[in-house]
Amino acid sequence: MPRTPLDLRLSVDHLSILDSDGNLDTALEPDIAAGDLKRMYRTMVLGRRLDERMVRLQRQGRIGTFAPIKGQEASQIGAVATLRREDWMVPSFRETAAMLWRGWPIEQLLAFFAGRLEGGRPAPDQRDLPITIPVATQLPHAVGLAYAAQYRGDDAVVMAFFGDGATSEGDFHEAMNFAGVWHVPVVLVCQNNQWAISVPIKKQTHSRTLAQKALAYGFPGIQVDGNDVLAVYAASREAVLRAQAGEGPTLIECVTYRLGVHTTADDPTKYRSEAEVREWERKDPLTRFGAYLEKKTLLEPGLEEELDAEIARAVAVFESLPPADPLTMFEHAYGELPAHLRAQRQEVGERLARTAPDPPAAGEPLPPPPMRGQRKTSRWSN
Amino acid sequence: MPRTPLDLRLSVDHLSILDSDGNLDTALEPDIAAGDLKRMYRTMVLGRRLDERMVRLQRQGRIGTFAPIKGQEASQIGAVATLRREDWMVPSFRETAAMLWRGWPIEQLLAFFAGRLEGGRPAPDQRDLPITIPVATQLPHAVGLAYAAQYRGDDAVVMAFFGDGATSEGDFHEAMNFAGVWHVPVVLVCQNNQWAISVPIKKQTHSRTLAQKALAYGFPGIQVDGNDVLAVYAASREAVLRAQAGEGPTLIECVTYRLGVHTTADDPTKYRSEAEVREWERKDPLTRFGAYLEKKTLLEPGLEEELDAEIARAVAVFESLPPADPLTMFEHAYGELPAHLRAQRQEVGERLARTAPDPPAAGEPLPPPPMRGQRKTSRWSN
Amino acid sequence: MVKLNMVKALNLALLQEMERDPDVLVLGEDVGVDGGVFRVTEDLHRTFGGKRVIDSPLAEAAIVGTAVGMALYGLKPVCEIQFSGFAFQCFHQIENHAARYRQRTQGRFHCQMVVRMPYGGGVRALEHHSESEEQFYAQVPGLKLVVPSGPRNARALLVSAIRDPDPVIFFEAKALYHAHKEEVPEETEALPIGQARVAQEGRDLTLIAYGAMVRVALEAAEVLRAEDGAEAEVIDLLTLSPLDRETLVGSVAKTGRAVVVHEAPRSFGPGAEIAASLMEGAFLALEAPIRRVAAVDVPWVGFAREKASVPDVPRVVAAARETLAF
Amino acid sequence: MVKLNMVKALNLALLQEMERDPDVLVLGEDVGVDGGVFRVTEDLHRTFGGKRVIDSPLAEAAIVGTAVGMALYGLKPVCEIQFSGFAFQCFHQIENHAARYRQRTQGRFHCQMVVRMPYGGGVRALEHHSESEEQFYAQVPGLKLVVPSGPRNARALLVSAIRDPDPVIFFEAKALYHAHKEEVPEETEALPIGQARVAQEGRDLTLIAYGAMVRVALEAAEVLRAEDGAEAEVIDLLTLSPLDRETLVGSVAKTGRAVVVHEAPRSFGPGAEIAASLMEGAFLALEAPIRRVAAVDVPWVGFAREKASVPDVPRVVAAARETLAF
Ligand SMILES: Cc1ncc(C[n+]2csc(CCOP(=O)(O)OP(=O)(O)O)c2C)c(N)n1
Ligand SMILES: Cc1ncc(C[n+]2csc(CCOP(=O)(O)OP(=O)(O)O)c2C)c(N)n1
Ligand SMILES: [Mg+2]
Ligand SMILES: [Mg+2]
Repeated sequence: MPRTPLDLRLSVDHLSILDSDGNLDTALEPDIAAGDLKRMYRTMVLGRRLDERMVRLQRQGRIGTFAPIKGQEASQIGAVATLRREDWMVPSFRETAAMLWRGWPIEQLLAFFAGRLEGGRPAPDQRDLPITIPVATQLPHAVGLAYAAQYRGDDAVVMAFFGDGATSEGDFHEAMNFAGVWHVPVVLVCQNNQWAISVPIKKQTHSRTLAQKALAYGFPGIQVDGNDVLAVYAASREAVLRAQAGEGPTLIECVTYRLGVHTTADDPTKYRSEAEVREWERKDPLTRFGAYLEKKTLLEPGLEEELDAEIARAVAVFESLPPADPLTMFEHAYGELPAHLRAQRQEVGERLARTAPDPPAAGEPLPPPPMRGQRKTSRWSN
Repeated sequence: MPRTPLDLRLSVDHLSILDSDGNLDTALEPDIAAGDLKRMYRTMVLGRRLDERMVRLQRQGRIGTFAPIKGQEASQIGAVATLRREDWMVPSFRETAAMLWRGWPIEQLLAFFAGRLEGGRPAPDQRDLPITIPVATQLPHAVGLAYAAQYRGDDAVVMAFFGDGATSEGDFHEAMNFAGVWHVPVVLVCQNNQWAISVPIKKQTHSRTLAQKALAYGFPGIQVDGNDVLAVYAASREAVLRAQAGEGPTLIECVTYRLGVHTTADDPTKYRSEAEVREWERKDPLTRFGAYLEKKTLLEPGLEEELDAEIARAVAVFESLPPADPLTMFEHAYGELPAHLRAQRQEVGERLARTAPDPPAAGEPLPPPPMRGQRKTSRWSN
Repeated sequence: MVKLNMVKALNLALLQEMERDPDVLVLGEDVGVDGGVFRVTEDLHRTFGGKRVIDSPLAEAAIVGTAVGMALYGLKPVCEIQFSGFAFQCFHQIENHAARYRQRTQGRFHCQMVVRMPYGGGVRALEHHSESEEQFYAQVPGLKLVVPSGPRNARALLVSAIRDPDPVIFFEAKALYHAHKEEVPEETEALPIGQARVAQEGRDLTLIAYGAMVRVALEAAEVLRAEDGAEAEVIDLLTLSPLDRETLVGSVAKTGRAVVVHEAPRSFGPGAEIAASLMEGAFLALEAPIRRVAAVDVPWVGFAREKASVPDVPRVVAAARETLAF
Repeated sequence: MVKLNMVKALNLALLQEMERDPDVLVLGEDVGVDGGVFRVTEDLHRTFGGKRVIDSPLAEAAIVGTAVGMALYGLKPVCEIQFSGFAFQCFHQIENHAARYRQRTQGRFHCQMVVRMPYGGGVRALEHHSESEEQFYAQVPGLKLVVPSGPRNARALLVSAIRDPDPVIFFEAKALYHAHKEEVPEETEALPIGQARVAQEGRDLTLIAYGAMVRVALEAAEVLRAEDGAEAEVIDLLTLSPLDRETLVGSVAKTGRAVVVHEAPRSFGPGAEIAASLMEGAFLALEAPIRRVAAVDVPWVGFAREKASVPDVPRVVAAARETLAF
């Protein structure tokens, strides 16, 4: 065979069920119970409203920098909605909606972004990892969790989130490769929101899709309309079922868009056009899903107000948290505090007793940070 | 488009020109001048003979551990033979034949494996990087060199070598991705010799070929019979010409086999069968290329003896090297020696003057190393 | 002279070096169109174009690894790692290669390159955005590690780093970026790498600091003068590696007492080397043990608790008083 | 009791811990069928199968990164990094995650895992195969760093490391693997992590070492006794972090003099912390500056020149004599 194309069956599908013009492919429409549909929509809206509230809290100095999710609600909720409680969720740093779905209390997320360690503690029975900040580094953890589940004979599936930029990191590659070789029950959900801070996907990789990267590891990749919660759900469900059935990993590329700032320290007007943003605003996942629910008469009146009240209650809880006790910073450094840390804790304790006034309570406004940030962008000024 | 296969043209060719039964695809036969064919064969044989000589030197304690190339001569020479002197060659640690082709003196390679820094110094006009030991870490350097060539408007192409195991490392992925995005003149030659020490390719990745990994980065990958020097040459030539023409990177997977030990500290009988080795011995690249040259009456009589004499001369030069002067270890730590190293050099100098007998000359036998190694394996016992 | 903050001063250094030498180029995440998340590379992309000011994919090892390749070719890349907390991703490229090519090739190749990274706390940032990892670089033979303490020396040291034939790790304290402005000459100026600065003379005790802690040390010195009548000499290291032991030992030989201040965790941190070197160089002059004021030895305390960990003026003053009273 | 070299002793620890606890598993490059390039995991694959003794792909970050995931699930992975010189590839996983999950999740998750790696010279090996990188781990809060000095304590410490609820970096001196055999009890035995061992008592000076340097220190002590009539106390650290300052200070409070010996480069190395801690803890007892005998501060000297860099008995003796004569 001198020069022969190898028969490797290298192909990638694109999945779209409910498009931005409201067209629905009924043959592919996933069968989701009404209650679940309502809860999905509710969590998407909650995510969006919380985002907005958090921007204000950040502007007021009550929390630090965070990464808004606006535009990506469908990619997150369509995916996590296919998980059971005993499955694992491994977020990156932009999964507020997914985390809300998985039961993270709002006040805890706020505490996290207020620089409090308490914010990172999952509930005792919760199979979620906390927010991971170094891009792509959580992906090997997801694969390790999936290996452990398989090793123990547990039925659990692991779902991990990451961005388009994350696919450039070595850790993405190594995790994908281990997932393929070990054939573990992991679903890798890439939210391709077109940008990694200021770097557009075209500068991130020369491959035409991110889904096709799975082919390098010998397992399936699929591209879905990430603003179509039904498509994301359908693809995720298929992947979760494959994983449960011992058929190994799947990469899902959700094609979506970050409508807001990268983080509250970012100014997107520096690197992208208003026109592009407007274009994507027309594909808003909330509008589309809302219309779908409307047809099914599943829209709850007064939902937004209800969610705002829920947020307000959580903010109140957050603001009434007692001030962070510096001495607790030693608590979980090790299983048992070693001698040198006992000495340091004592030293800090004595110092605080001598000098420090009480640190401000969590919700109290703090002085503006000396680093760049808080640029007002048109998209957040309303 | 509900669920549509994307038209991504994801395919990989396999190239074979001269098979192990001597069948030649004359349509694809590359046009190589007789003198070049002879030099290619000569270097392949030199590589094989030197390998054998080095094993004996290692057994005698005259050099340390090294990685033999037996079986991979075609993959190396077919590839580097397409380079010009102004092109760059970036080896890993198993490219003795390629390095000989590129002009590295034998005695210098011996010095390298005798733990002497002098062994790593390329000639002033030589565009070769030295041996790189940490797997895959040289690949970003190759991409950076290629970027620099492009930046300067130089015509140079960069060719980098690595193994199948290397494709699992994050650095491989990151280098491939940068190569794709930057569209640089680099040719990435993977010698898939089926094993990474004791780990077979099946445990290394779940993808069916290594060539298809290029598809994740949006540039071509091709699989060639790596024991067929004509196929390796043809694929490399095409890739080099593409690179020169500004058409970007290529990944070449040479399917070959390591017939010997991983390094002289390895015992392959622990992890692979004699039968597998015998199987591949029948595909020996030297036999195949020798037969091809014989038909062209290009085989030089007495070649082996001549090469053995060349090796013997080099070994003699190596053995007569003056002992390594410890004080020179400070020489190239920095462009200019900082104060603390001047102090350390002085201290070492005084100490040596007081106490040390001359260290043994490079070629003098050294005591056997305390680490495992030097296991006799059947393949090396003859 | 223009009055610039540290961000603008660094930007000026890059601009002028790039104008001067076409081999100097910049690469990293968001350094191009966006001008860097801290704006240190602002406008360079517009001035020099995308081939010289490269918005790289999100991969630190390849940023440094390709820069190594560029440097081997003869270019002089300046990499930006977005936060020092993400530099462990490229640590193998720094330690295995940038630091070693010169020796490995016995001078045939070398890596004239700079790796800039913002480090340190005080900016209410999340995990991996507030840590101080200078020790990891200080201890790698073959590297130089520079830590400026203000706009003017930051600019002059970055110029030197770019011109230095060896790989230089350039730590920029985030807390200093916008902290204050200084007069900076328009003409390029350079400061020697490897030389500490006596920021303030004194004879009773030596305070040793670098980066954002220099200001803390100077303020502590002020308190000591005002409240204790003690004259502290303040040394601003500027370069951590190679360490200017001569200046340090000279000062402590005179004062007999020293306090080292840094934001990195205390144990096995830079203060240890400074203390050990001072003991070796000025043992007979020492009137008290050298104290270290540093962050606590826990992974990350969260910015809500950061103040209790990172050295501040009262802690330095307290340590100085104990040292004076010893 | 059986007489075992360090390789076999470590192998025994792994075997027995795996028999005892089904959550313990082993992963790394060539640890399975091949039994590890140094044979430390020999036969485990045969005994426990490929699911528990995993021949991983060639990727250090994923070895440690997936082990972190396994540990979060409740397994107790023991990773092997083939040589410490290749551990920078996974350093971000160690520093960013293994060391931090406990604190990040406030105790909800933690990483009970071990990362074993051979380190150090004396084996005529190539670049990245002979270096001593212990300082990089010693300084990371959240980690423990153990360095055994012989077969019996290696086995007992590996047992403790596997049972320890925190991530333990386990440095194995290659030079010790086959250096000597020791009686090792067949019954499992454990040694406390964080506790140094007084290898030999003495009152004139303290020699402080760990790993392969303990033997060098003991031999130096012997020379000092025989030739100088000086009694050296030899401390074998066993654990570098957390450092057993109490034992160190106790010894130097008695002897007043100390020499620290290590294979890592001198500047910013472990000896600095030891010296600084001793100054803090035993200042008034010190009769001479604490000396450090360490490798020279250059990237890699090549094994043909290694002997001139790595500490040996004559160098330790010389440093001890200077210290005694101070
Ligand atoms: C290892 C690492 N490098 C750099 C950063 C800084 N950083 C934070 S988010 C980000 C971009 C991430 O892009 P993408 O993966 O597409 O996710 P998105 O922000 O779009 O959700 C960068 C560079 C980081 N957090 N981690
Ligand atoms: C980063 C790194 N990890 C581990 C090693 C140890 N090691 C040396 S060669 C090798 C296997 C390499 O396999 P492959 O890439 O297939 O090349 P081959 O040896 O087959 O030529 C390993 C694990 C290394 N040199 N570098
Ligand atoms: Mg993105
Ligand atoms: Mg191989």
